[in-house]
Amino acid sequence: MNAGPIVKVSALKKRFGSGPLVLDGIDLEVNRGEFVSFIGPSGCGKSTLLRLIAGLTSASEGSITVEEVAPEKARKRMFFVFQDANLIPWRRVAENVELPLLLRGDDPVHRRECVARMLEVVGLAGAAEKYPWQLSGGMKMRVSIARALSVAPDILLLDEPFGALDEMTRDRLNEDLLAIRSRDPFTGFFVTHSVAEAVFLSSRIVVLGANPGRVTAVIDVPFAYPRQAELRESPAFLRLLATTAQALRAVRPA
Amino acid sequence: MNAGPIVKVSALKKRFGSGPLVLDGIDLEVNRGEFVSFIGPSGCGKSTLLRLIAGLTSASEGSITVEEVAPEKARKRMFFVFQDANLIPWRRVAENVELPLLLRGDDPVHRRECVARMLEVVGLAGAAEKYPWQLSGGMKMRVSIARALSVAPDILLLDEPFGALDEMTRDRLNEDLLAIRSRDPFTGFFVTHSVAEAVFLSSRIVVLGANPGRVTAVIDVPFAYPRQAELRESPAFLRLLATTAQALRAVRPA
Amino acid sequence: GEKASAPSAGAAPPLTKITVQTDWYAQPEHGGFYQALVKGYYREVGLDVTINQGGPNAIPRQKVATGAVEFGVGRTDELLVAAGQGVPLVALGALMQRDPQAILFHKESGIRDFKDLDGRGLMAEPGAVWLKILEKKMGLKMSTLPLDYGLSRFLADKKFVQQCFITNEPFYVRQQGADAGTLLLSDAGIRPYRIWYTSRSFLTKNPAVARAFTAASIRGWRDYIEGDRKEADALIGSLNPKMVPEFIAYSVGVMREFKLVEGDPSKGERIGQIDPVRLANEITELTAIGVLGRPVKLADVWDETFLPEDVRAAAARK
Amino acid sequence: MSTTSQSRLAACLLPALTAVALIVLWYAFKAVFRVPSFVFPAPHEILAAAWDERAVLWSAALVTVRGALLGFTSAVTVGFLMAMALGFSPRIKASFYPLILVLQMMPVTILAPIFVLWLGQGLPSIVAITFVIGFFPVVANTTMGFISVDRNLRELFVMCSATRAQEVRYLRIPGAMPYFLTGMKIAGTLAPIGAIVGDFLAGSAQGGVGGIGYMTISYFSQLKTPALFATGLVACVMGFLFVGGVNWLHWRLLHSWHDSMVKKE
Amino acid sequence: MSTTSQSRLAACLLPALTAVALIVLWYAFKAVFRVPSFVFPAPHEILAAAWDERAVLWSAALVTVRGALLGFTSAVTVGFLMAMALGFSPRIKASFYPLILVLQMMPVTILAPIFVLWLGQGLPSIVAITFVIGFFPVVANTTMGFISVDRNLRELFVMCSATRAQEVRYLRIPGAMPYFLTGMKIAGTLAPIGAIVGDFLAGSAQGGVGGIGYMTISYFSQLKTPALFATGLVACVMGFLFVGGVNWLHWRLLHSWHDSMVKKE
Ligand SMILES: Nc1ncnc2c1ncn2[C@@H]1O[C@H](COP(=O)(O)OP(=O)(O)OP(=O)(O)O)[C@@H](O)[C@H]1O
Ligand SMILES: Nc1ncnc2c1ncn2[C@@H]1O[C@H](COP(=O)(O)OP(=O)(O)OP(=O)(O)O)[C@@H](O)[C@H]1O
Ligand SMILES: [Mg+2]
Ligand SMILES: [Mg+2]
Repeated sequence: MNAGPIVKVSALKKRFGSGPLVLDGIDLEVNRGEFVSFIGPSGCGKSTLLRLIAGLTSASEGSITVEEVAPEKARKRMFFVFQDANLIPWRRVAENVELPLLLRGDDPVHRRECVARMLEVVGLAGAAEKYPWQLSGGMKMRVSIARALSVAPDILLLDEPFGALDEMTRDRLNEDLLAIRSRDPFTGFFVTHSVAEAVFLSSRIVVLGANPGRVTAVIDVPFAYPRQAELRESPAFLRLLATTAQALRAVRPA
Repeated sequence: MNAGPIVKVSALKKRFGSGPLVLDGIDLEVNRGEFVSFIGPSGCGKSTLLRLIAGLTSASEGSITVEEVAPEKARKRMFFVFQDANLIPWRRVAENVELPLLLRGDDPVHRRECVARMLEVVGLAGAAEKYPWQLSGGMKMRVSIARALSVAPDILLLDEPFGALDEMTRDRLNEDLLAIRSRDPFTGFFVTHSVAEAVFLSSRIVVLGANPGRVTAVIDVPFAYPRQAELRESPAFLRLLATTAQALRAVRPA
Repeated sequence: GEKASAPSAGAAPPLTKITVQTDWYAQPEHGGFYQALVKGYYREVGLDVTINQGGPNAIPRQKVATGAVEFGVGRTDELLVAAGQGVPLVALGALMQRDPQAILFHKESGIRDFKDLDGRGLMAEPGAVWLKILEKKMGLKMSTLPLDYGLSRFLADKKFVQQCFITNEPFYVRQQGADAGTLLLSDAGIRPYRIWYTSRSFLTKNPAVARAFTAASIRGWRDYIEGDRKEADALIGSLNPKMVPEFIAYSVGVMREFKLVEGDPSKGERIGQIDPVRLANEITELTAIGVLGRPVKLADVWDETFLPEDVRAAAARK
Repeated sequence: MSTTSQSRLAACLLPALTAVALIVLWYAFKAVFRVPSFVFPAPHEILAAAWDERAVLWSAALVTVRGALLGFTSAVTVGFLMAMALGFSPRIKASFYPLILVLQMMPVTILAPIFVLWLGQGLPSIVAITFVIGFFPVVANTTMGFISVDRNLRELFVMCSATRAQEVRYLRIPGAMPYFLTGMKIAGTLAPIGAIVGDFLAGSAQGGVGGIGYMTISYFSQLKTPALFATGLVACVMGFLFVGGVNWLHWRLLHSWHDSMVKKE
Repeated sequence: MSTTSQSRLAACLLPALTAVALIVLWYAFKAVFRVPSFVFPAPHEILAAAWDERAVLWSAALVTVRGALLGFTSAVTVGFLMAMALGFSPRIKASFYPLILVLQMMPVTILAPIFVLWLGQGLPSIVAITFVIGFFPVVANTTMGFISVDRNLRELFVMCSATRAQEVRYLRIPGAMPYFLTGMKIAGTLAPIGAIVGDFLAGSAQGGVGGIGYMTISYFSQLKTPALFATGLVACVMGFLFVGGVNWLHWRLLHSWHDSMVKKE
């Protein structure tokens, strides 16, 4: 692997069909091991940006490279936690988590272990045999998170993964995410509406403005990893929280 | 109308099929004009409780009455904001919002006005002609909220309506909701994972524990309506916030 | 198709295996072939014959022409039409001098003669040559309904007219009490032979087989009409359960009464015979009404050398 | 932009290429196995026969297309209404579905004489036969569409206190469209066949010229195999018109929202 | 509990009630319009005929059920594989869909003689005809199922770098099941009809007893109308067995997740 940025976005513009610009002139370089959060008003293009990085949609102008190739070519190293849980209705919870491992050909023993471990992490060990329609909203999202984590990708794109969770579960999963990351390092791209979550998790926060989506502020988060739960109470953390909230409030809503 | 509780839940138990108890011994009396929030860990049965009140599922034991009749009979006075946006894929945004008005036979002029006003409230006036698949996650939820508000029901059940929204939009919609409520009073049942939101909006907060779901604490919120944005900075508010967060943290996660 | 073959006897000289495709399910109208089979006439001439029952889609002409079977059963007009389409089939002998095809009607309908059919509806096989002759030569205007092989519409409608075999349908409708009349097509001068035939190429390569089959078939037919039919009828009945004894008796009775198989001896007709003059007339007639795609010569469809001497002589004597 | 026009080109070119390949194979097959034309004619012979018989085929096609169109329309309409009734209540479904199955599974050859007796020979009977052949695919598909409606949307309608009729009109019917259109496509391919069979069982001909079904038997008995195949050609053209119409409707109704049509970007 | 057993009772009782009502209507109709039995027999006459002819009908049914079963199996298998190929790539679809339509829209009456010539009279031809009649509903439905797969799930598979084959196996096939089963149900009702028509057009009255198609002609030409209707009865019984099998499969495959089966609580 080389030392250049793992993801490079330059002069990116995106519109759907002949609609208005959704993203306008995004420039971004992200290095290996970074954890970048995107915050911004609803509809400003956060999901679209993540989907562009994943190669699920193509740029109208400008370029994106992942590991210096087109995103489509680097997809094996990426995984995505979609904004809606995106579970397969005819597969049970465990089977849903297992799917990406099955598709990439992991052996059954490893799959079973991995699935069990990840369901444990998200607190759904007891729901392994349920079908998606039998789950609560938050449980669905947790299955989706377990699925992504079981893949242990180089680049993980998370689109509001914790939005449907209560604060306690959310905080715990935040910490678990960082713990997993310290064992199995990945570069993270993270969309959230919780400023506190963004500050706690990220090495960098990108604030997006709406209509069209563009970068209005980039905030570096200096706290060293591994971060502990106590960080949340530290004055430096609270200060940065305020700064970030300020930057977000400066954005005109969509 | 009489002076008794508008919703009365007593000794309610719920299980799905032959599964374990999801809700166990819920007792609750809610008077006209109250705004009750439910908070609790993911999967503890909040959505199920709301669905029971709406008569979308039936109790296994115990009873629920709405206006002293079975919930199914009182449905004309209720509306529901579902946890997932639940938009109709073949109807445009405006048509989705219009649907309940159309179904209850409102005249077209009134429908059009009402839809336009509500789309304005949720900040989607520009997206009226889009189809659901063209919306961002937060936009979908806002359409769903606009749809519920346009009905102006006596009883409004909201299942995490603002979870997918950024803090600014969320705060604004919180305030809009209270403003609408002061003009068009309704009894509110509200599920949220944001303690701050619960305290800001509610007259009472019910904390649910998990496995099985049961009431672990009930917190009265003494602030008078109408409430303004400034309330959020008041010491009394922050104190209650801490108390509530405390009560929530006391609950064992699901 | 259904293989109706005689039980094999002891160690005889090797038999030549051939197959005959009939144009309908087993019935007395094919009786001579079954008679020859059960009586061992084919075996005597060195043939191991299989009779394929027909049905609505038996397509004997196509099967013979493509070599799927060796011999087919049909009518001369069919053969001429095939020749007109460039399909080389050759008639070998006639199983019936008179065609049993007829018009079936209720006596109440006031039909007495063919010209009374003018302006009526008639259920018949689409594209049938006799239909064209009635239309073009006799100038009858009829609306035709495709044949459905059934009789319930006839029975339900006193004005209904349909094609029939004189040996066949009248039995059932009279059984139901209908006062049905028939007009035999041959009385209108429509006189195809019912024949067996083979392809030109088979004939060139296996003249002896064709000759043997023809002789044994004629023997079978003669025997079926004049001799003991019991075994053959039993075979027919077992192949086609519809063929109960009363019905077979009726059918054979009519065949005898109208001399369908042997024809009129006073005109020199006899079992098996095909008269070149009559066949030539048929060619002329079919050419005139335009059903032959290209000109057909007598020699294309007929080779008298395959008929046994005595039968040929009878025709010449006339 | 360029990819769209490319794919549009492909959509036209590929079937043409397959057709060419098929025709080459056809000739090769005929040559290698020496299949005579009275069994399986070559494409040019079929076209020549179609041209020779154009007057007859044209009037036959007109007769048949009328039956097919009426039969198709009634199959789709009645099938749709029937499915609506079946989807309306499980009781109606329990009461009538077996009956519909019986009607569907009765061989047409048995029903035809009854139709002819009641409706008389000709168009009404042909339409009835076409109807019987085409309506079950519509019923089966539309019913499946009706009962497959998203359970969350059903709850939305419950919350709206929608009447049964409203639920059917605003939820079940539009939701069942993808299924309904598939059933309609099947009915569309069956309609010409139905009309041909109907013509065969209940049609009538004047002066030797009837509908396509009549001509099919007529050419068959005259061993005019190329002309026989030309009737098949006519049947196909008719069928393609029907399916084309259904495809157009599919596009009209679904392109703005359904997964089968919406391009992902 | 009580509602389930109630609804189960209704599911049995209602069709029975409809059947009784129908039979009453049937007799009334016959009495009022004086419809003779050789056109439209009364139910008891049909049953009596079925009993009288039970030996013949039974062996005929055995012949036909073989053709129907083989034709049905091949229609479902080939139809499914074909739909898979069509869903696999838009190019394959553009190339071959028109061809499939042509095969479907060719009247069986034209195809039957070709089958008879190639495959001979009897079972192979009957199976081929049954196949031709039944396979398009499977293809049309399954193809629609394949292309209707949720676009979000498609993206999930893209993110998993799933191969085309994996996408087909783990996403498209299970996702298309509701459509496939509907197609299968239609094919199931068509299979006995196909085998009967096949028997009619290409059958061979094996060993003195043909299939149901042969018996149909035989009874029809003998004016044994009650027995004719008894063949219809046999056809229906056969069809119900097929549809019952498909319904069982439907339940097996979909009851745990699909909206058409999952009871809301
Ligand atoms: N497939 C699409 N076709 C057309 N417009 C689209 C499509 N997907 C998204 N959009 C539009 O692009 C804009 C950005 O959407 P996006 O989903 O990226 O927002 P977001 O920042 O993720 O919002 P949220 O926080 O609500 O999820 C929105 O205006 C949306 O309407
Ligand atoms: N239809 C169903 N069938 C079986 N179990 C169900 C069904 N719906 C919900 N459950 C179970 O009931 C429990 C409560 O679910 P519910 O949706 O009420 O949770 P919730 O409190 O709303 O959670 P969240 O905050 O994650 O939305 C969960 O364990 C869930 O698995
Ligand atoms: Mg988003
Ligand atoms: Mg919930």
